[in-house]
Amino acid sequence: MTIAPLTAEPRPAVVTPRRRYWAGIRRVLTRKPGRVAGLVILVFFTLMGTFGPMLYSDNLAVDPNAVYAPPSAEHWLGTDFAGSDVFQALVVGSRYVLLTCAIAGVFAVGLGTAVGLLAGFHRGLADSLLMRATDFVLTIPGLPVLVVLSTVWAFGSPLEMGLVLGIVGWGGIARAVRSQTLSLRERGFLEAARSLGLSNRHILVKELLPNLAPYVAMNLLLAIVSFVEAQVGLFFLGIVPFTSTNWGVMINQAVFSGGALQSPEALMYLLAPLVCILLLITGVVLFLDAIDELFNPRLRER
Amino acid sequence: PDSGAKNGARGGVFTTVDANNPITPGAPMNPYNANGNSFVSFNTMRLGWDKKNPLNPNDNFPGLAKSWEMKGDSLIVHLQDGAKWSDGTPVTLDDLKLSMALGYTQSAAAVGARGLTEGLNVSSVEPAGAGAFEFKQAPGTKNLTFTKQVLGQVIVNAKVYGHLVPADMWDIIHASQQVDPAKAKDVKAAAAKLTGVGKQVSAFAPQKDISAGPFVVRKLNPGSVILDKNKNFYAAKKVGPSQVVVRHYSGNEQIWGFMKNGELDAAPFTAIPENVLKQIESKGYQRTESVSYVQASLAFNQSRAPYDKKEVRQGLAYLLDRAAATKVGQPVGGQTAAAPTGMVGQMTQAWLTKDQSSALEPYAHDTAKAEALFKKAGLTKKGGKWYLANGKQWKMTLQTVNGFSDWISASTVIANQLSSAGIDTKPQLSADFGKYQEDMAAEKFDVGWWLTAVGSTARGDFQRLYGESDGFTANGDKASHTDKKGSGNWMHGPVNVTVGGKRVNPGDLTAQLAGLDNESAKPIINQLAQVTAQEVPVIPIWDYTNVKFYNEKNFTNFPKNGQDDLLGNFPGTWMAQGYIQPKK
Amino acid sequence: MTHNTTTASAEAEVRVRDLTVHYRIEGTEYPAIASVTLDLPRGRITGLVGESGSGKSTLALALMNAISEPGRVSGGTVHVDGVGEVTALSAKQLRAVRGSALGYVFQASQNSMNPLRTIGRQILDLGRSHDVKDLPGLLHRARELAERMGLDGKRVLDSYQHELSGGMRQRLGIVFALVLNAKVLILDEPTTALDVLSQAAVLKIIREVHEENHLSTLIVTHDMGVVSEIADNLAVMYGGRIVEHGPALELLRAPSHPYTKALIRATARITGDLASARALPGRPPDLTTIPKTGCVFRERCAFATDVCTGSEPRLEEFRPGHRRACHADVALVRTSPATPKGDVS
Amino acid sequence: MIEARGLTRTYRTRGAFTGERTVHALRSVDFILPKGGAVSFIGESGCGKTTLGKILTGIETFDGGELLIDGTEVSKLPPRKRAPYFRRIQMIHQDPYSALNPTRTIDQILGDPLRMRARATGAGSSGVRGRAAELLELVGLEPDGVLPKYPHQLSGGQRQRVVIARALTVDPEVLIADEAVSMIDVSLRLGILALLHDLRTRLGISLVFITHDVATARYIGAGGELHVIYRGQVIERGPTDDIIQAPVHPYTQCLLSAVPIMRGREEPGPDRLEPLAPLDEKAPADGCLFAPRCPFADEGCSAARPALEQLGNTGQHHACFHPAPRRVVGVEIQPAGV
Amino acid sequence: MNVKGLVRAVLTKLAGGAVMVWVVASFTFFLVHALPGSPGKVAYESYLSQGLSPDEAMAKVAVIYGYTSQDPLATQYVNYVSDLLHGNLGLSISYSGVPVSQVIGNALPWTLIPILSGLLISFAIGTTAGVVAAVKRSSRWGGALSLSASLIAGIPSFVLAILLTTVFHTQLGWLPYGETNDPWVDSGWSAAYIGSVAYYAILPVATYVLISYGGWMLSMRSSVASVLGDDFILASELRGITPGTRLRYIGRNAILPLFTTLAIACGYLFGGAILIENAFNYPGLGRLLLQSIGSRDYPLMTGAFLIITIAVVLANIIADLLYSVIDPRVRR
Ligand SMILES: Nc1ncnc2c1ncn2[C@@H]1O[C@H](COP(=O)(O)OP(=O)(O)OP(=O)(O)O)[C@@H](O)[C@H]1O
Ligand SMILES: Nc1ncnc2c1ncn2[C@@H]1O[C@H](COP(=O)(O)OP(=O)(O)OP(=O)(O)O)[C@@H](O)[C@H]1O
Ligand SMILES: [Mg+2]
Ligand SMILES: [Mg+2]
Repeated sequence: MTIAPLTAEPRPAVVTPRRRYWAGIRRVLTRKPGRVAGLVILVFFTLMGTFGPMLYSDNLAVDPNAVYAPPSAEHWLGTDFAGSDVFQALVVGSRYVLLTCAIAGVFAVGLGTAVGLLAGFHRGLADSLLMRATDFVLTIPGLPVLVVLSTVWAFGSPLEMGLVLGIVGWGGIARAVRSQTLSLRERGFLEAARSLGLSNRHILVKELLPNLAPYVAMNLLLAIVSFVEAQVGLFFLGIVPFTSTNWGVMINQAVFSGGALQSPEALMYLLAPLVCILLLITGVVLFLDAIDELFNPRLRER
Repeated sequence: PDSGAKNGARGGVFTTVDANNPITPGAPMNPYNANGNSFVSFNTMRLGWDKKNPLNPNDNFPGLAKSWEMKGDSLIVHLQDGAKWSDGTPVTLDDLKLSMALGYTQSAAAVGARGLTEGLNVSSVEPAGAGAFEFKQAPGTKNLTFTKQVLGQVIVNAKVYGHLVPADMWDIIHASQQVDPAKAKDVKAAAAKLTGVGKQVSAFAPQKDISAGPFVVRKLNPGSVILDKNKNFYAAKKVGPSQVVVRHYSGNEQIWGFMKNGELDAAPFTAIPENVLKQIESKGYQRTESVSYVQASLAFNQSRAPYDKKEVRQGLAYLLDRAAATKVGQPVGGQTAAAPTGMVGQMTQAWLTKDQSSALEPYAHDTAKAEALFKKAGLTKKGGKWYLANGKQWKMTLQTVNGFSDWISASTVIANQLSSAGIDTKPQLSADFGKYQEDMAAEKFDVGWWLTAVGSTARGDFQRLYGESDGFTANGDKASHTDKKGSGNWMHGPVNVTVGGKRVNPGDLTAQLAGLDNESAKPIINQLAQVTAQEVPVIPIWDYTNVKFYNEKNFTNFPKNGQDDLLGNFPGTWMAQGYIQPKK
Repeated sequence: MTHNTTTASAEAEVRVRDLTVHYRIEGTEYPAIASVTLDLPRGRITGLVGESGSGKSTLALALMNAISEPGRVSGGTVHVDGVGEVTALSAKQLRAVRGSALGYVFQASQNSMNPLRTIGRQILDLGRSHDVKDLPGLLHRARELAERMGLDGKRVLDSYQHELSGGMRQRLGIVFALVLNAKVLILDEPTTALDVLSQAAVLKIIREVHEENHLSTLIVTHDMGVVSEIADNLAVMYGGRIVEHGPALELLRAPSHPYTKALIRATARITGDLASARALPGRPPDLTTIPKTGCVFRERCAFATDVCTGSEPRLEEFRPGHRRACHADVALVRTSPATPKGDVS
Repeated sequence: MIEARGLTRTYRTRGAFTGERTVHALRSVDFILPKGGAVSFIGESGCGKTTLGKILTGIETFDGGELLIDGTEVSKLPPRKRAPYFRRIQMIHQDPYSALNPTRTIDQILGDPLRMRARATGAGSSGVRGRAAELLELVGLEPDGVLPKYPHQLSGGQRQRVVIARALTVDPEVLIADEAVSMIDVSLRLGILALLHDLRTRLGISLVFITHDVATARYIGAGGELHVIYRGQVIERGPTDDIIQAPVHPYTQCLLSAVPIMRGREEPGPDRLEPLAPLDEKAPADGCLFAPRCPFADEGCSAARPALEQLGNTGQHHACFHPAPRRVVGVEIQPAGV
Repeated sequence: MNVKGLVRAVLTKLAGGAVMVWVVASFTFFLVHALPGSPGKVAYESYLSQGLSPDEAMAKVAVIYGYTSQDPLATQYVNYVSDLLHGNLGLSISYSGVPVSQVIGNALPWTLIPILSGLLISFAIGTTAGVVAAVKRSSRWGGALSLSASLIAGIPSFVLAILLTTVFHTQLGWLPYGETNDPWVDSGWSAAYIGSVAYYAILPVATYVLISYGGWMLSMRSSVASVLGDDFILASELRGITPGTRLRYIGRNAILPLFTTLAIACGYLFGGAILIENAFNYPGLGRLLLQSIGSRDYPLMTGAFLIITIAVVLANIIADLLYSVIDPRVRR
């Protein structure tokens, strides 16, 4: 018996993979108007957080004679308790919130993914130890501990705040990644990779990680929503010492010293950061819709 | 269905919030509990009510005591005719004795050993004729405020609290009152025993309220307490409202909300922004103002450059526009502070003569003077920025505390003023007061906010400046001084200062105030004010004002501006004197 | 019960006429089955074979009028005796017909029972859904049926799905389909996930209950061996068309369509010359790649000519009871040893 | 060369809230796989076939017996030393859908092990792409079309070919095919079977073929040995064709009887048996494992467990007290009327 | 189900849980004691800022000092652990000597009432909406439902609390705020009292429900979507099972995985919803904890943390158990 070349495949037009990859991503992002909107919002805030604060000095101009002024051509969103421009405060304050979320997100995802991957992949003792650590992180009550931590350790900079949020917030991701890893582990391609003798690093990074990416990304975005809530919440509660203007501080000031709930004058001051938070989260949620397709080549192509 | 709406229906329900005793859900109904649900002047009664008269600490409104007088070392107190408990039984010697004893287990135990110059120093209570009782001072006592101490004690019912104290209670008290240094050990042991009793007392939760005050607790909710008028109160006829509702609050903004809805008949001061004030006033609330013996200041760590130079501190005092800061920080409850004297404005006026006070530098806002002083201190100005003598740029971090929203707001303005004058300033916040104090004691800050001029006594005021935080510890009328790190001295002011050509030690001067009558105290107070104005250990930004709101929708006849002694007291005290009558 | 399987003129219980089903993919509709005409005679087992994606399941579902989004029946009719036009029934009537007159059996490994309810309760649910008054009687009948299939009736009715093996589940699937006295039984790949032993047992049972209940049975599979063992008639599907349809024995012995012939040759057998087996060239078309004009099989066909590109062959009877859709000569196809296109060995 | 001596694997499972359960997945399995040879294992579902395959590729461990690869007992080696042995044994997975990483292109899927191999052998990685193309051609795929694609863009048959090509990247000496064609469309199966057979003859790669489908085993195992497993135990073994034509163990006979007859082309064998009752979970403690289902069992069968014995001086071995050759498979008939 | 195996499994899990509780409790103990500042000093300054004279403030603070342990931290830890083993949570500092267990017990109902009922309501609403969204997912309406749920779920809880309060209390005056019940109604198991508690709980419960139902809905939606793809659903359709019964099939199968989440959520509930309780001035555990942190009430803090920890650990165990009870595939 001889081998018959069984196929006469039609030759497809050769397109470079890279071009196709980006075209696929573009297609995914533009498939629904919501995603475009989400992306635009996120890009807008990123730009605002990156370049906005460069436009204004840290100490915004104050004007004791124009406290809680209504919106005007000069002050687009009115002024705050010290007569500073609310719009400027909003721009200056965006950096802290965004940077914190970014740092916390990177940290939580990094740690959570690493722990979940290693635990799921190695099983045995390493798994037990890592999962106990994860259980520990999941068991400690997050917000209360944050409150305590913020008192022990002043989170002056977004870096510190982000790190702490990340430290408290990686457990969920680790658990999700682990259970996903466990199920992927039984898949043929992983068994194949192992019996081919590919290194563990290769397996973890090249084989597992891309398959986990949608889960990680999904969890990351969910985590970001909770980070926004936690951090702005801490400022709102007035627990975290704030060094500079940020949205949480603005809400806190508006409610607790501006009387925004009682008086319409300070309402702008309250609403401006609230709307920004809502907008940011809307952007995240709308963008979330595209994540699955972004990471899955099969969905990406359709 | 808010309780305000019930006012009309039930007639005479007086609704308020109690700033000193916010309701603490779950805490016992016990005046000795630090968070207890007991309401001073309503169901928590005293013999008298301190008028906070700076010139006479013993000046009181009558409470359960109709009148009193010092006879030698003893205070003779005449109880009100018909001083009764809400269960109808009269207030007896037992009640008074027990209340004094309980007082010891609380505050006196902690301060009793301080040479008997302060605190409660009663060594016995005895009957002195019909309705009169004699409160004897402990031997060797030099307490000028004995009357105030006795009258200020909470009077509780012996039937309710009696079982908490041991039979030999007074022996223990006497043991704790010995001044002989050889007996220090016994004193300590006795104090410990008293503390032990105190623990039980403070944790004790009476099931039912028995009050000698105008009201008695009917019902305690997590969100409010309802007090019924005490029919057996000695002045029940004068008391207008038939019920009092004290509402719980946990933040100022809540009180604003209550008032905005017209739910309160009277409310104490809270930091209020002007826009909210407008809203509240449009609801018919009126405002009374009286003196409040607290001041918000910026304090310096005088061991740190450039604040180690008094010229720099003086210069800053000139540079700061305190009025602008007040306008943003405390527009309603504050008054721009005058010169730094260590006391609030009214106290300064009371204790210093016109000449004396006008001789003090008022530090009116004056940039030119400030720059001159800075230059004199060796600072230089280049390109609009100030540089220190060592060539580094002058950057200031202004430390503030979370939750003190007025300080935070004012800091923004101050930072702005200083920055535009060439001193780069950034406000920075501590997480809470605990953290702030600890960091302050650990000398982590150069400049920070500090409450000064606390209380109506000059000694209390100056102790804030020349006491523990400046390294001074009073022993009798002398003070020892330490500069050690970690000793609590974070101000590091000079030990000896030359004022008016005289070298004085402000710590010693402050300690001396303890045992002096008004006339002998005045020159010392003047000296201390001079020291303060010259050295500027703190820059006062504003004097707090004691603001109260009232609404005449349901009741009339509230105390008015000018009645500072009344306004500084509690609504129950007013009612016992016939204020607050239902609207006809 | 005796049934003469050789009756030539068995009446058709189910008559499918010009049935067409379209699926919408990315906004475009593609025919998954096109103009299918097929009779399921009473008392006969009709086998439906074809490669993956040829439209077998779609046809089976269409018989129940159960094509769901994004698909739809876009033309033709299905007539079932005693029920009427299935394609014209209202949703309510349709529900009443399904499970009672028309029984449907799923592939074994896929789980066709609610994992949270015991089998017995699900039988009761079925009874209630079809307004059966005598529920205990229904249970009794289910138990009997199960026992007929070699199961422990009582135990099985008290079990959850996960407590049963694939073969047992498959038999229970048949119980579900028959317990309400269905006359038409449709089995979609009933043995695909089973091993040989279970497969043989299930096939035997199907044959038995089919005969006992005098059913019209359609059995869908992609396995020539399975269908040859059990079917009386055979329909071969390719690209959504029935390309050959006739008596099983004749069709297997002498296939008249190039596709049927190639399919039989491509089946791994336990007997015969190893070397004579040949895989089909190319790959089965999927919906979007089915040629729009001409013969759907022509690209893989050894007999293709220019005619095949231009016009689509119609399914025509070339012999009583045997139909095919091919332009090539019957005799040529049957006798030619020609290898399929692309097979150069 | 692989030699297994008494391979045994027992699973003990304990659910979170359930009692312990012991499963004998493999009971003392012996076999020898010579270079370029082929061994097939057949048996019904759950008999331990996959477990054996996994043990042979080093993914699963065994708890009894010995596994010798080129004469070396691998289980005694430390993990690092073990790897090179197992690298020479590669697995072809049953399910070509899950056997390929959906997020990677075929280029990457083949490139990674090739690069690793190139590094190991000291060759540069410049030849990787060429080698990948070569391998794809070897398995009958057109490299330029396939390399840039993702797995989902390929058909089942194409995927299985890629899986085989991937196994070949590390120059294996043995391929384990666990139900390697059962998920592939009928019309394409034969192509894969032919490919595997060809690899064996052309490249001298040994094959272990694991299936429940005797017909496919016949295509690959031609010239090799066929082992019939029942509940973890090999109950019959011998040259593939001999066993198919004349099985002696009743279980083998049942299994072969169950293969459907292609009517019109075959007729049932004369001794064909009826389908078996479903597998009963409870195994007899020490009798013949098959006794409860065996149509020929007597009391003796449930008293002792038969061991594997040679049948006369043929190559066939069986574990049965009542061996009797029966012809059960279909018999081909010549197409008559055409 | 194997009873002996079950008992052993439960005991093993409880033992593991106890270890976890110990680890977390020790962690929080040391964390809490690392807080700067002392209860007395904090209280003193806060009394001063309230306008009390130094004497009065000192008198009040003296009581608090009496409850502040001066022992070294290690000794305090040993005492704490041994007290715990005796079921004693210690005495609160800021409540000057009231047992911590009593303080927590007082606050507990005010967490459980709004949050537990909020949790259950949001679970009910969320899962129902999830079914609708999944069944109608291809329609515009289903998509809008999902999107709105994710958006609302993304709003920080306190933000929503502020908005609701502003609208329904401040502006419209329809709903009460800041109290737990009508002070004039006597507490007890009377209809009036319960009604009043319910009425006053509307805003906090509504806030909780709004922010959390979206999460349930989204999980339920994806769960239903995967169940809808299960063959038994198609099978039941082809068997002519009534739509009602089929919906029940779908619902039951889809809700299974959510039950464990619900059980665990019940555990976290003991932490109170700090932000919501605070925004509504509701005297539950969350606010208690916050207060105790502010006043450096170490025993109260560790006690509150301990309760949360125990609840979460227990909830996890119960979730495990529950799953094996309600899912026949897990129980054997
Ligand atoms: N829901 C659907 N949406 C889009 N296309 C579908 C859908 N269901 C089936 N198809 C397509 O319709 C065609 C016929 O499918 P069908 O399931 O009937 O094939 P089959 O012959 O049963 O195949 P198999 O042997 O794989 O089960 C296939 O090309 C398939 O991709
Ligand atoms: N990891 C494991 N833990 C516990 N039991 C297992 C495990 N793997 C396999 N088994 C059990 O071992 C026995 C043999 O399993 P194996 O997968 O080898 O069977 P198989 O012959 O490949 O079956 P199939 O034909 O269904 O694939 C089965 O009863 C199975 O339940
Ligand atoms: Mg199908
Ligand atoms: Mg297997």
